[in-house]
Amino acid sequence: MQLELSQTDREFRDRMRETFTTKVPQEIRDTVLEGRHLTRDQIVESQQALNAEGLAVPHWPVEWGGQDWTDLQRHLWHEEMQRAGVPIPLAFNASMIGPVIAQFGSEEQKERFLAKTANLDIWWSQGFSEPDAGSDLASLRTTAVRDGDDWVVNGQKTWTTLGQHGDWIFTLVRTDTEVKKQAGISMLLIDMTDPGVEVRPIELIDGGYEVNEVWFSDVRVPGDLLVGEPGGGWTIAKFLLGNERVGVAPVGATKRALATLKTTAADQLDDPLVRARIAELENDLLALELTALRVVAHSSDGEPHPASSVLKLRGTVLQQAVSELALDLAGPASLASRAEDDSPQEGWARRTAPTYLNLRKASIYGGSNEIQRQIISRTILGL
Amino acid sequence: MQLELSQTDREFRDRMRETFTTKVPQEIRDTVLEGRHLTRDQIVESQQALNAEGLAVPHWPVEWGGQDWTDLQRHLWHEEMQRAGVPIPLAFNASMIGPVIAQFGSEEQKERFLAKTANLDIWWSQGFSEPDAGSDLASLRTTAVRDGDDWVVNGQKTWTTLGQHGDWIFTLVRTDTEVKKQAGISMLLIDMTDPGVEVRPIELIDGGYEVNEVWFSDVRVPGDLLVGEPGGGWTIAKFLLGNERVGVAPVGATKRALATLKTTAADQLDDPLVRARIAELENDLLALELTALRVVAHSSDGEPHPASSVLKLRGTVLQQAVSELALDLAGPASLASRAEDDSPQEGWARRTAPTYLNLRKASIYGGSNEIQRQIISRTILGL
Amino acid sequence: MDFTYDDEQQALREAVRGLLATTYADHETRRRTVADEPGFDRALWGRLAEMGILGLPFSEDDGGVGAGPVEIGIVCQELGRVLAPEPFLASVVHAGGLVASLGLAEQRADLLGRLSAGEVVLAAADTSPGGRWASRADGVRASVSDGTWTLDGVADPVVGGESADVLVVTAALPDGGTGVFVVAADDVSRTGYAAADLTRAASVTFDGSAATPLGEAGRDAGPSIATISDLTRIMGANQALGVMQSQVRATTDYLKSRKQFGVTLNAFQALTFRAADMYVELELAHSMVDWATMTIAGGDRDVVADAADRVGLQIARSGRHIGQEAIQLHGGIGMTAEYAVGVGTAHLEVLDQWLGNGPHHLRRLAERVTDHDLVEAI
Amino acid sequence: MDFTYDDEQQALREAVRGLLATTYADHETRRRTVADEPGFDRALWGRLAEMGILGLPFSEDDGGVGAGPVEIGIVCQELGRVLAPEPFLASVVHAGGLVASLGLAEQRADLLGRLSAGEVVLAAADTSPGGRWASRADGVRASVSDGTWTLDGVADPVVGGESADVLVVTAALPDGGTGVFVVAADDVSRTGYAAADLTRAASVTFDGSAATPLGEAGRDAGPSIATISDLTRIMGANQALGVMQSQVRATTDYLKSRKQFGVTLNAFQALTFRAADMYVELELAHSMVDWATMTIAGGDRDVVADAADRVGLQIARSGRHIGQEAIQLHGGIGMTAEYAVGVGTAHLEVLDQWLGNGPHHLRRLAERVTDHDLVEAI
Repeated sequence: MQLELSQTDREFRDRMRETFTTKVPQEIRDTVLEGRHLTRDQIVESQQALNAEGLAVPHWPVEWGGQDWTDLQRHLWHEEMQRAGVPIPLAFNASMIGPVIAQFGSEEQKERFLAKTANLDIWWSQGFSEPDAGSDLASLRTTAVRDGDDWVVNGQKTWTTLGQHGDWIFTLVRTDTEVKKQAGISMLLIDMTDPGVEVRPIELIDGGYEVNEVWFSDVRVPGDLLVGEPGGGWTIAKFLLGNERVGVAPVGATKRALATLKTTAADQLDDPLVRARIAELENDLLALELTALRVVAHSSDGEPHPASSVLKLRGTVLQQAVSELALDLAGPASLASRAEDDSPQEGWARRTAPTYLNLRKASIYGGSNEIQRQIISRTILGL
Repeated sequence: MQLELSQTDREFRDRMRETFTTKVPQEIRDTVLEGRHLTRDQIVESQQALNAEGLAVPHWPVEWGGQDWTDLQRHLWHEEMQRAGVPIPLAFNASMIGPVIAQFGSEEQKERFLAKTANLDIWWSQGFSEPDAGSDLASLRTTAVRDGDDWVVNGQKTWTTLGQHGDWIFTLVRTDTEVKKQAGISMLLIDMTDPGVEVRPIELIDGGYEVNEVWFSDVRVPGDLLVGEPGGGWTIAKFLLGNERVGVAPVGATKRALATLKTTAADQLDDPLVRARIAELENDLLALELTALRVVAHSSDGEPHPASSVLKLRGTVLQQAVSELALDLAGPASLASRAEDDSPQEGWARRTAPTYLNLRKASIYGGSNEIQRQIISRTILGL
Repeated sequence: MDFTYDDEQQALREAVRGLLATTYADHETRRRTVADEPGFDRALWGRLAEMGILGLPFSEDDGGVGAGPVEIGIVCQELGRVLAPEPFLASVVHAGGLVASLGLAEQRADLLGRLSAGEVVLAAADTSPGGRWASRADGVRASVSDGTWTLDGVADPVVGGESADVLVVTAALPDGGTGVFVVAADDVSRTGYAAADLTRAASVTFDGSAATPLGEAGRDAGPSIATISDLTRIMGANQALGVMQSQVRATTDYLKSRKQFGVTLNAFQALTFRAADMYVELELAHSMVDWATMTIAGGDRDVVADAADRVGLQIARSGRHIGQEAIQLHGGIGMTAEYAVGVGTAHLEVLDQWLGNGPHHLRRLAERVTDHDLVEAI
Repeated sequence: MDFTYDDEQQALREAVRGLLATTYADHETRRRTVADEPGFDRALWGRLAEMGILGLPFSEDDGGVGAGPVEIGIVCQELGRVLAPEPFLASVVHAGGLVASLGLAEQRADLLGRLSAGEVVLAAADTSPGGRWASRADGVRASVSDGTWTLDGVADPVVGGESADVLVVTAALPDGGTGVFVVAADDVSRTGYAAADLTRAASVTFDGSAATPLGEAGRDAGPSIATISDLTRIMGANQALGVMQSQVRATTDYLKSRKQFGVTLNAFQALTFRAADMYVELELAHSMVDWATMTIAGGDRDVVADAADRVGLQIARSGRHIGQEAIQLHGGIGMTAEYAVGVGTAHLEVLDQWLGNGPHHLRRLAERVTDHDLVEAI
């Protein structure tokens, strides 16, 4: 056991820190650090800047742009991005469909999609959730029926994050209704400009439009856009959902948000109760970060560590707790949520209520905290 | 809606306050207020003093020593006892077997037992729980087999509170193994001096002996000591467990304990974090007390109000939280738990760790907090 | 001691509930209403005036109905249940309360009469940008010249201020202390905005704005301002209680009807137990709200101030618990603006941050913890 | 950066675990051991000495083994797992740590040599009745006359003090500051007692007791005392981690085996989710304990002091959560002295109240909250 980073890792971290703060535009990073919304263009610009440095998709196979890093290095890369306010490369591209195509895709699919996916030339959306399925993904109803070489897709997806920006969508569809429900699912790649694809943004309680409903009406998809084998979609979905080990919990960003609060709400730090609340959160975040490091240090070869669920569960709770503290520190100024920038209320204070509301999603999306508890009690504790 | 007590109720409360502080010996009340252990004799002396004033079993039928009070008056009686440090009349007598005999017993049983039960001339124990039953009371295994006019009892009970003091024990026994498990249960009254009854005290983690195992080996019980009908035991048990509405949560005692801490640990009240913790608990206790009053005010004619579960659930949580605060205020002095009275550490501080540990039982005994949540979600919310 | 409504109070509740149901039975109507100017339903406001609701707290001499705090609390609870955006709390309870407490007879008759009749909407401007629940004004200064008063400075947030006709403004007096002034909305510049729950507020700038002292000119009104804030806090807690009741009901209904993995969600014990915990918080909050509301009738300022802190802390705790769990147990649908539950969570936060949040009330209670032995409920 | 044990550390853990299992595999043995004098197993203590465990922290020159903090932490974790009452923490880590830090070479060689060999048991007397984790002594005063030192006053609780042969005592120096003295147990009067977890402590009265200054006479040892307390806090956290690991395992096993209503308890989702939350707390505590232990090697006093507060707060929170839930999920059996789980809960509290409880560490961290921007883990 030893606390210090090796010389190599220290240099690695310094290089990350340097690159992130010099290659990604300050304005984009300020937007992230201040908790404002990024435009599509900013997200693309940032990812392309990273990709130019080889830092957009380091966990991909080397031949498709990946770096042969250790898990610790990936962790440092991820943490340093958050510290510097660099937008994390679009998860749908970098963490989801990219690795899936690299693992399950045909050579043709790899050639066609991977480079553009890394560079965010294609913006991918995720078409998994459905209105009546919720956490029960396997009960999905969107169908793809074989017609010649093509598949004809009908159905509805929902909670498609940033789907309004999407060029392509990777979907789970039911290609066989005769077999056990998991076995009848396949993954299709669908061009969102195809006739019959319709996207409707859903307004969330913070006033933002982050998720969408996506309808498919007789959408005709060429057969070569099915990933892997027909009926292999469930395996891919499990691969994809289990693929997270590094960066499960947004520790760096939450630490940064808490530290920033100490500056923005400095006038309230005379209050011992405020100080105690911050101290408690700092400690909880430290414990979480150290746990992330332990997971990284223990992980072996691509197998997801079950403690990932611990990171997700506690990480979202702390992210939410910091947003509650921010709201309480803002007080009445937080009412000016939707005031324009000429408001006499400070920007950080105005953003606290929408941020608080928005982050309620953190414990719901991507495997709710109930699902995480289920995983811990079953997989780890054997209950 | 109106906050003030009526003139009648105010006078009632004053009378209670006066009686409790003049008729029950100061030494007994100090023992309670300081959280020390009462002897059997003290408990008997106190209850007999109350009974002499007609205040031991006010909720019984008037002909057996009860008072025709409103629920509010019973609430005030109960709260004032706790404030004054008067031991609550022994629950097994006053709240359990007394009302059961009055409701289900034969005239002969009433004549034989009720007056002595009210006056604690007979100390009753409760024989319900069994080692393998836990919260699943209906699966009890102690059997009573008919032999002539008698019942012959074999089996084991556990968690029999203060059973080491008991003269008689009211037990649930299986008198019929052929029927549905609830339907085969009867209630028997058993003289604990009968041959074949054996009591073994169980040491708890605070070092005290509050609960016991009780064995029955071929104990011969006369047939006239069965309460109600054979097979009627489950109905009686439900009556008994649902009989609580007033005094479910020990609000008064917890309030008293918290207020006392402000004096005993006065030197730590400069700390804003300590003050905040006390303020939070005081508020929670106020909300609980007001809820108890609402339950009292709404209750109609003997029907248990489902919100009793709210009182039990939150009442135990707060009781435990106050004990945690006390322990934290005691600090290193709390290590002297089992030191003698000549210890240089203050008595209140020495008692904090045993009290903390002992009160863990509050959320387990008498319907665990999990059972209370079950009752709320099913009975009140219909889930 | 009695925690039940009498027949008249029951009837009032049914009447208000019925009226609000005609407009807000469906959350979509609320959504459309807040999206348009003025952010509430003027027709409904008029019907509330006709029913006497807008004059409920004011004496008959002042053009009101002279009802008690319990009745006002009932109205607030019903407004909360449907997340009604009508500015009853801001206009009638808060601004109207200041007028009733401080105004001269003719001021009361004029302003409260017209307010009760639904002819004017008032708003209280008592918070400076960055300010935190102070009864001492520091964002707006009053000046007097030849007996004419003018105001300068900024108040923000002014809840309901975007569409108010008349502002009731707290301002620092030239010789110290805080005065309260009546200012016509035409004499200020204001920028309206929506809060997170889509109710409206405004930033109001006074630039030599003509002002009429409420009551005796130049006299410090600090204590009265504080008491009206406390009353508003308690009524805001009533409104929050209504929100929480709806959230618990909606969550319970959802658990009974929503299917996952082939069964309804109430088959999952972990979820039903959490619903039970929500119910516990709701009942505790309910008790505290009823109690705080009843303390008002006693007329003791200190008692009411204490009750406001206590109910404020309780509502902050229960509101966060219920508001967060309501969304969590609903899952994704709870996050959407189309669904009332998540908007209710926003409304709970807006009420707290406007009227006094948990840490604020806790701090005040902590300061007083050695002033008493036991906290006496009755 | 590495959170794993090397082979030697693994071997140490297995060896200690194996040895302890011979004595405390069954809780009943622990129960009998603490009921008798001296409250621990002298034979086991001797075997620990033979294995070199009692000399683990001390340099070879001082008769020890010269192992690092990770090794000491491993021993503490294993002791915690079986609730071993042997005074390793009090005698070796705390009292021995003071001697190692402050003693002259001959004092170290003598006391630590005999301690390592299992020939003497030490105890640190550093707390006055009612005192709270202060590195400045106020209960015992040192006087010097003709170069001879004597002590007067009371120390309580002195953990392990009932059966110690030699006391290491902090005392107020005549000219200010705090000195540390070695006192033979024969020269004091003491009253032993059991703490809530049935480990032993004592109240010790000094009445002109002959005392030998540890290290240079009359010099203020405050900073060293504080650092040794911090080290002991961190090792106490290791011991608590061992307790928590056992509690989580026992609870999980119980849920799998105990039947109620015809099924094993793990059929109840509300219970399994609570077990999951216990596991989360355990993992977080584990991370913090490993980290705090590793900070010691750096040798920076301030870093170690910070780590002690951080791990102290974490252990206080996780320990209460796990200790309380372990009893609750066991039900009645968890309340009994016959069963290890409830006794573990007592042990967790004794460790915290002895070495620094949650509010204490939180207060210290809160004071420092503006001294840094981010908390850096590495």
